[in-house]
Amino acid sequence: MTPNLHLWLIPILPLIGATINGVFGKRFSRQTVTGIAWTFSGAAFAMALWVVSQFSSLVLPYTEQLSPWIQAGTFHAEFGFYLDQLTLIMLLVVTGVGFLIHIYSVGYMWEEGGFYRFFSYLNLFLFFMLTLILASNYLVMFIGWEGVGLASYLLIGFWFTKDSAASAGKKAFIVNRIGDFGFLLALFLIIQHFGTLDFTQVTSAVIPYGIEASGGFLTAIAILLMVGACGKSAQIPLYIWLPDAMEGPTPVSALIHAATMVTAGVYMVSRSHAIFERAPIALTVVAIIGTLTAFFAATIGITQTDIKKVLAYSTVSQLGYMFMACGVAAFSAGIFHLMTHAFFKGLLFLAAGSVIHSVGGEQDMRKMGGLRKKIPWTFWSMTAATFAIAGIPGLSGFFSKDEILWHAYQANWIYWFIGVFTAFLTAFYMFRLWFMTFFGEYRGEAESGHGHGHDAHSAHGSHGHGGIHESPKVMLIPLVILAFLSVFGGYVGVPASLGGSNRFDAFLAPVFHSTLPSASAEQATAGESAPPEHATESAEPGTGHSTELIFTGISVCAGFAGLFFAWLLYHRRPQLPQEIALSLGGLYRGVLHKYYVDEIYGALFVKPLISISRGVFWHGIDQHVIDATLDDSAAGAREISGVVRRMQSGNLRSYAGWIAFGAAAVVLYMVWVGTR
Amino acid sequence: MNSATLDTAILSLVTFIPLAGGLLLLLFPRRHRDIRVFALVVSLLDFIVSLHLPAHFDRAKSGFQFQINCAWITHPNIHYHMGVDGISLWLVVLTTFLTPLCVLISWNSINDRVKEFFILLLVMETALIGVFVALDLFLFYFFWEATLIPMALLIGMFGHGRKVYAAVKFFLYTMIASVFMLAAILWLYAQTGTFDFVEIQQAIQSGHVAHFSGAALWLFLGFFIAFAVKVPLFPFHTWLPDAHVEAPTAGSVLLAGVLLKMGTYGMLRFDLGLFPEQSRHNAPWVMILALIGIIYGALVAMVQPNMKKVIAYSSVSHLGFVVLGIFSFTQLGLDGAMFIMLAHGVSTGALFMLAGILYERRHTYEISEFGGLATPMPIYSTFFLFVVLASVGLPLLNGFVGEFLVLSGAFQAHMWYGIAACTGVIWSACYLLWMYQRVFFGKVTHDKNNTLPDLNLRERTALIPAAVMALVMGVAPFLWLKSIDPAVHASLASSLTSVAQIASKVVGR
Amino acid sequence: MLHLILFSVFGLICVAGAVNLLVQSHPINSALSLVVVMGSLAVEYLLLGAEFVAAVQVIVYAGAIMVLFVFVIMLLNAGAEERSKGSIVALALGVPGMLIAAILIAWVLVTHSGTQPVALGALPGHPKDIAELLFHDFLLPFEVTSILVLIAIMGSVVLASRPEAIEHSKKES
Amino acid sequence: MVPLSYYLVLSGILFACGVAGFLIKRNIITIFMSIELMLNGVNLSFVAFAAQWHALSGQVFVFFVMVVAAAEAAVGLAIIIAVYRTRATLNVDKVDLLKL
Amino acid sequence: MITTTVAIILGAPLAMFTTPTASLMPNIPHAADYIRILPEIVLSIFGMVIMFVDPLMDERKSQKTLGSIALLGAFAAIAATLFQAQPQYAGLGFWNMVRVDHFSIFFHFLVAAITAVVILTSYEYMDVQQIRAGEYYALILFGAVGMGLMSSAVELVLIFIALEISSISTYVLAGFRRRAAISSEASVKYFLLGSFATAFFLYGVALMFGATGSTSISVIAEKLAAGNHSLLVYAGVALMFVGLGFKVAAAPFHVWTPDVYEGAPSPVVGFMSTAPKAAVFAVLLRIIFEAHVPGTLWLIWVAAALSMTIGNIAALVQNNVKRLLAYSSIAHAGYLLVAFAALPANGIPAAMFYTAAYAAMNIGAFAVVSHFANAGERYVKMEDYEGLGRRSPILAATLTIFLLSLIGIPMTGGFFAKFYVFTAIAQAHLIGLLIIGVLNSAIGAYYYLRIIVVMYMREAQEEVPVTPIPVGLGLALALSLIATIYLGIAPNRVLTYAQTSVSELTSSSTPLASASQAGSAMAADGH
Repeated sequence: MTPNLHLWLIPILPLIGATINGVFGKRFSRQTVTGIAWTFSGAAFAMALWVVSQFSSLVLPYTEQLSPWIQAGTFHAEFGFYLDQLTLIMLLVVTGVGFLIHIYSVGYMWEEGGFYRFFSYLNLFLFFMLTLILASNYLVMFIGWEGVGLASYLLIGFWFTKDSAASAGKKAFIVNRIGDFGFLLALFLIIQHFGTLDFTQVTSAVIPYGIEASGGFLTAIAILLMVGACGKSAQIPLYIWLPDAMEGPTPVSALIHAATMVTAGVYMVSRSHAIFERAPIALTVVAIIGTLTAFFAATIGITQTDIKKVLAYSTVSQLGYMFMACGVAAFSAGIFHLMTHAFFKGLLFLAAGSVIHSVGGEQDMRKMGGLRKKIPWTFWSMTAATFAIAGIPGLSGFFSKDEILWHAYQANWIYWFIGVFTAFLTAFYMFRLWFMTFFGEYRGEAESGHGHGHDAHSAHGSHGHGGIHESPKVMLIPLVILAFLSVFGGYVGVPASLGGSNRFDAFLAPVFHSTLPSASAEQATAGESAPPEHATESAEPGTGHSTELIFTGISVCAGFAGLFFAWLLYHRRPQLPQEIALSLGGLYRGVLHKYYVDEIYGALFVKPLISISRGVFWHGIDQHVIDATLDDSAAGAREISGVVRRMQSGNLRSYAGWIAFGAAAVVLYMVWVGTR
Repeated sequence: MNSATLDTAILSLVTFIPLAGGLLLLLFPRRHRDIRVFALVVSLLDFIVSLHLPAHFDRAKSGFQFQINCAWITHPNIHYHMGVDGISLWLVVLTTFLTPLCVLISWNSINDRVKEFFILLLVMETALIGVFVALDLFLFYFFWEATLIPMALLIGMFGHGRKVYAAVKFFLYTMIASVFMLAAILWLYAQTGTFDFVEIQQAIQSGHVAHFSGAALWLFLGFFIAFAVKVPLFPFHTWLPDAHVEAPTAGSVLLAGVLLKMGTYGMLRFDLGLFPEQSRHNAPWVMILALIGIIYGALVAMVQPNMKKVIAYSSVSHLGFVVLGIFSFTQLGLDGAMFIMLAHGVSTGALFMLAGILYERRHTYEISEFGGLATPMPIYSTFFLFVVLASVGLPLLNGFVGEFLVLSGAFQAHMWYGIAACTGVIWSACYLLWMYQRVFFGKVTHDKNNTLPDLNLRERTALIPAAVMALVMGVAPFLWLKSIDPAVHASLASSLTSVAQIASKVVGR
Repeated sequence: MLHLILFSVFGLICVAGAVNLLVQSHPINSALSLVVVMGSLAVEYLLLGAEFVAAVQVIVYAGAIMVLFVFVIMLLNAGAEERSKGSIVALALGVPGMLIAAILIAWVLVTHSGTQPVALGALPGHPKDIAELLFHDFLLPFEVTSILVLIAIMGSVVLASRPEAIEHSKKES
Repeated sequence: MVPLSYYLVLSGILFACGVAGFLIKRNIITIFMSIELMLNGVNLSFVAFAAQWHALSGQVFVFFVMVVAAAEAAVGLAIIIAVYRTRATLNVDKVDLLKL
Repeated sequence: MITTTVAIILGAPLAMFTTPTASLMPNIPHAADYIRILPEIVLSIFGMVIMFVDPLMDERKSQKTLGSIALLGAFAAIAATLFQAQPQYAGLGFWNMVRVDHFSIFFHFLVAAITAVVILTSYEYMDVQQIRAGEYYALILFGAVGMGLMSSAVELVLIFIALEISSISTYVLAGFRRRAAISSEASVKYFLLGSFATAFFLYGVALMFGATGSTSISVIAEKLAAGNHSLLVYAGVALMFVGLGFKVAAAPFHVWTPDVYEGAPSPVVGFMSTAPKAAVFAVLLRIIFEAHVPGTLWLIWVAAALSMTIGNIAALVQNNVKRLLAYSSIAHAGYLLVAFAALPANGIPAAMFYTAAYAAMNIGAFAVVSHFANAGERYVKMEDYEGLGRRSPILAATLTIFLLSLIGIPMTGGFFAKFYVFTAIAQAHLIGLLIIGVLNSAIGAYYYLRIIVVMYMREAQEEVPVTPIPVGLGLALALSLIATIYLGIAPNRVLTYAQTSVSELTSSSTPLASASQAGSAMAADGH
């Protein structure tokens, strides 16, 4: 007998918080606002923990239908919540990291105007994010899906007086909408074929279908879902919004654009793994997109000088890893990386925020340096995170990334190769950041850390107790906790090859156990598509482990290589980068300008669209065709009227003429009728 | 009185209370305050009375309810036949719901010829309700035409800018279109000897109408053109922006909120109800027009320099969704279409109210005149954002449900139409958010805007109901769908059967 | 035979008078030619036997009415009508129309009137018979004509009497 | 024996002449006279038809027509005088203040 | 000669009492016969009373008194009509000259009512325009006599005389503003063209007489029913149609209308655009539906289409309100003729209802115009109406309602009128005419709307004085307003009443049968 979990409370609590803060926050003191925000986000976290505590007595998957939502004809969707291992992990990550970031933000945003607004938005985000992951059907998931988009729109545009921020928010929302377009179409297809959107029902409905080697409606669904995921998780070609999203306050970047929201795509894809497994083509697409994104984002990350931009691109590329994992049907690996990434990338952002905070809003790494001494706590936590993401053995990032690469190799070595190279790049730009920020001499204007980055707002507070200073406790505690997690978080999933038992994988197994009938599983392995993992596990362990170890080694080397080059270029010979840049010339500039993707999009879609709408549709068709026709016909009527009036010449005899003529006509007609 | 008599009388009450109020206003002295208060009271009263309908509406039954059917004119055989089913029920309530808000919103914005204004408003309400409850084709046409004059006068007398042009354009455009419907109605009467919708429907379905097969297409078109102009469907839409831009706020609210729905309601009730076969035959090009409306409207809305025009063109786009849903002939599509009608009524009505509030303060709708308003008027901007999101179609708000249903319906009917229409999701986000950004975000560019007062109590009381309604409709749409669904199902089914019967007759011949 | 001769002689006079009315440019001549027409018509009536009608024709028409005309012409001393821009419509539409209609009707009358030849004085209209009709069957029209005449008198009194001032300008055109 | 149709045709000719006069004459009085001409034509056909049907009523009608003609003459000439007062002309082509 | 002079001298008394002249005659008319022309008698009495009183009073003061007398007369006529309506008086009178039936009652009532309203309208107009009231009112009343007779006469010659009475009175009335050149011009144009058309009508009558040997409609009906379709009949019908078409201003015989309406005094226009038209339409109804004259369908079809189109199109750019209303009246004549193309069962009531509704709204409109036109009819242009909505809200609102009714907006008589007409034509399956009709009604909306727009949506450039609404006009407006609204909300009674006359006109009921015998007797007693 499973206890009633009242899952619905988990999202609702933050919503309540959001509402209270949103409506009355203006009148509250900052303390009260903080209290409310913490209480409700914490309560959600507590609920999550309680759910975990109930885990032993749970029969998963556990669903609860709250109330009906849409009922039309045979179609109906309820407000339903769904809990399984996957959900549980996401739940913990979201509520946990979310709560931490709530704590952190208090410190970070303390001096800001619209304090209450911020926390109301943050709570709102939690509500939607939790709805997303707790949803029991695609439609409720879509609520969260759109909702987090809204939240990020609001938070990115938090400093709405800055046009860049406002535009960034809008851009994020609209790009996401493009993704949602795909998502919706996928939903329509699902409805059309299965008549329902409920996860369990869809899955069970999918079961009978075999693998669509040559594509089919499942493939279509899968690809469309992927389009949605691309939007939300910033994959090629829709990643463009994420870097701009850094306009938002740093905690927001940490929570939404690193730890949680952007991973929704991964979550959604693995949630629909049953469909993807049957659509090899779609899987390939996912894998390719993931790989390419990982690589390109990394390359761009190298050249960025804005600390947050670097992290943003690294996020994109890490997400790329996750999709690579999904693409090779290693969903649990993807989720694993998702989790660890949540830890260390969240930490990176928070730390970066702390740095920015400490230097009074400066974000350009070239104006930093030598902060190691000044802000030790930040430095050490940052270090931990950097090593984690760089895949230095023993830290969380290492395990997850390694597992992904291993699965990637099993699918196709090219994925693996690019993956490893990307790992190298990752390590390189991360250490570059690390070195540029914390080592060498301080390059910012002395003692006055009041730059003009958009976090300048926070500067107003910080120069009260001027100079470069460590951030307050309330900001450091989350750092420490997250540092701990990013160091040790990986040990839940130590792969068998390293003597672990990959408990994480085992834990998720019930979710991701292949839904394919074994026969088609054979085809799957036979086909160039990714094999469902239990097949690979079963492949004779001995050799499997040895080879896996080799590859592990290679990736580790890549990590250290990155460290080395970064040290070489940015610590030992700081002038070298410019020279390289010059020698590379065009290529460098291309990378620096993010391959001009935004410009290309602008030239290809945005500008033409607007000019066509204005020139052709509005002025052209609306005004010069339709309205013109109307007005002309009106004028024509007046013309005719003028002509008809000529009949009234005013001359009596002409009137008589008309009458006589008419009489003649009448007589003629009547006589004709008579003679017939 | 006991509920039975009330049930028969209720529709007449709901319909004519506003008219009675208007006539009483005639006798009022020209003291503005009293007039306003009285108008508010009347409209509220009507709203409360109208709540009787959903309260006592039997959702199990699909037919017409609260019917009243008595001979009005013996020859030609015209009946005073009213009744509502799940389709018209909510449109009536929508009307009565919006009117008090209109009264509130025009409280201060109308200071000249106040009496005339509110009389026209109330008369307007009566006519609108009448359109939705009339089951006698004559009665329907009666109210249909009756809506023209009050609206034209509201625009022409209380509008601004090229108000005369707008009013005359609106009047003639819709008038010319609707005479075709008159011709069709008269033809039907000549053949069947009755104006009663139900009887004519039965006559057509049982094939008792002489020369029907030959004339059906023309009849369909006759009705369709009238409705298409009202909706307005793509090539006929140009009157809408002009009318909206020049109209006073209340006018725009009723125009967008209810008047346009007359067209879609007509399509649903009469085109589908009477000429299912023709409707199905012509569905493809109608849907294409609807598609053009959706995308075209959105794109044009995107580049408008004028708030109200943006909203107006967005209406073109949204109504396109409705038509698409109706002519998808799927349960989902029709449900969705109905739901969009209601949702659009609420959210676009609210949008126009908000625009009007801004106009009261700055006397312009030019977007370029604004910018950074979020700083001086946070509450206002919050409301605005909320409504914008509602009409963008954010889940949990009213816009989403209908859009989703319509799209999936259209998708099932014709996949590519569905896909094309689905892009509308993107466009709506584009133009609305862009407008929102240009108006509210950034720094305050005009000094005038620095001192703009935020919403006062009256304006909030006008806006909150709309906002709440938007939320409730988004969270609990089943409350509406429960009664819409059977009605739509019935109409679909009947149309199917009649198509089948006609087909069988054709085969029989 | 005699009948035919008389008919054609006076008929010709009649038509001649009518045509003369058209061609004469001075109204007085037209008036006189109209008198001629009326006189010869009276003869035609006689030929048909309607002697009472003929008498009244001569007395009332040629006598009273035409005198009135001549009187007015003299009063306004109307001269020969001057050439002035005519009306295209009248000549382009009216006259042809008139001709067509006339020819048609003439054709109808000749071919389809279903009439037979009549003898001289075919239908003698003695005053007594006429009076009986007039004061019995046609009593009401007869009485009503009095009203007609009454308003005629009244109207002419009103219109002919000289008003105080005359506004020549016509506001609006 | 003369065919009645001759009389009828004569009346028709008179009527036509009247119409023609109305169309081509310019002097209002003359135009009025041509109206009288038309009436005369009608009278002739009345009498003729009376002979045709042996119905004296036809002759009675002529009296009525004459009364009407007299009345019209009285009124018409009065009107003409009034016009002459205001316009000082009898040329219809000049009487065209009212137009369009 | 004797008879004529007797008529001229003793005519008036003769008209009212059974005169000695008549009593000498064998079988004198019964009292019932006089009751069958009671309204006419009453009207003429009052007319003559006015004539007697007028000289006795001072020119300046007399107007009100005379007006009241005339008004009294009009109401007395209404009363007489109602008295006449008792069943026992239904039937033929004066040896098949008049026929009292629902049809005639309807039109008598209409004419009398119109007369009353017009008199009310003219009340202060007399002062403003300095018009001699005595003749004016007398002429209106006598004109009403003619119109009444037209609707009850069933004998072409009587119809002709009645027509002449109404026409001549209106000729004179049109020229009543003798100081205005346009007034006399209107008068002369109306007179000459009118007599021209009348001559055509008369010739038509002659031909009908020649074809059937009788001028009694019932007899003609019988002859035609008996299959006598000689070409004479067609020619006669054609010529009669010309005459009547002219009187109702149907294209292409409408040319006179705008000029005359513009020149004539506004109340008179209100009068002559409604009452004589109604009467002539009554005549047309009798001729077309009672006499069953052949071959008129397409004639009317074309005439209706032309009238509607020309009227509406030409009105679009009119800038003179009176002229505009003239064109609109042409268009409305067109709508009315549409009903004549329909089947009798639907067409007759539709036409009757239309005449009533049109009378109500049009006379109301002209009442407003006449008041607003002010001395010398100075303010009749569009721009004079600018801002009327502010300067005189009541006047503007009333005019608006009349205009809406003319457009055909629901809740006004005009809407139902048009609607019935179109229904009738649809039931006759003349879809083409139906389409033309509805399109026209849409186009026509424009120019009425223009007036409304000018009144409410434009501000006045130069202040046009608006004198307060006097009692008479107020009453007139109230009456026509009530009528318009009543016909718009509860048209049923009027319509059902109109329908009762269908059977009378079409079927040969008992009085008709007797009439036919009498008619044949009359035809016989020539020798």
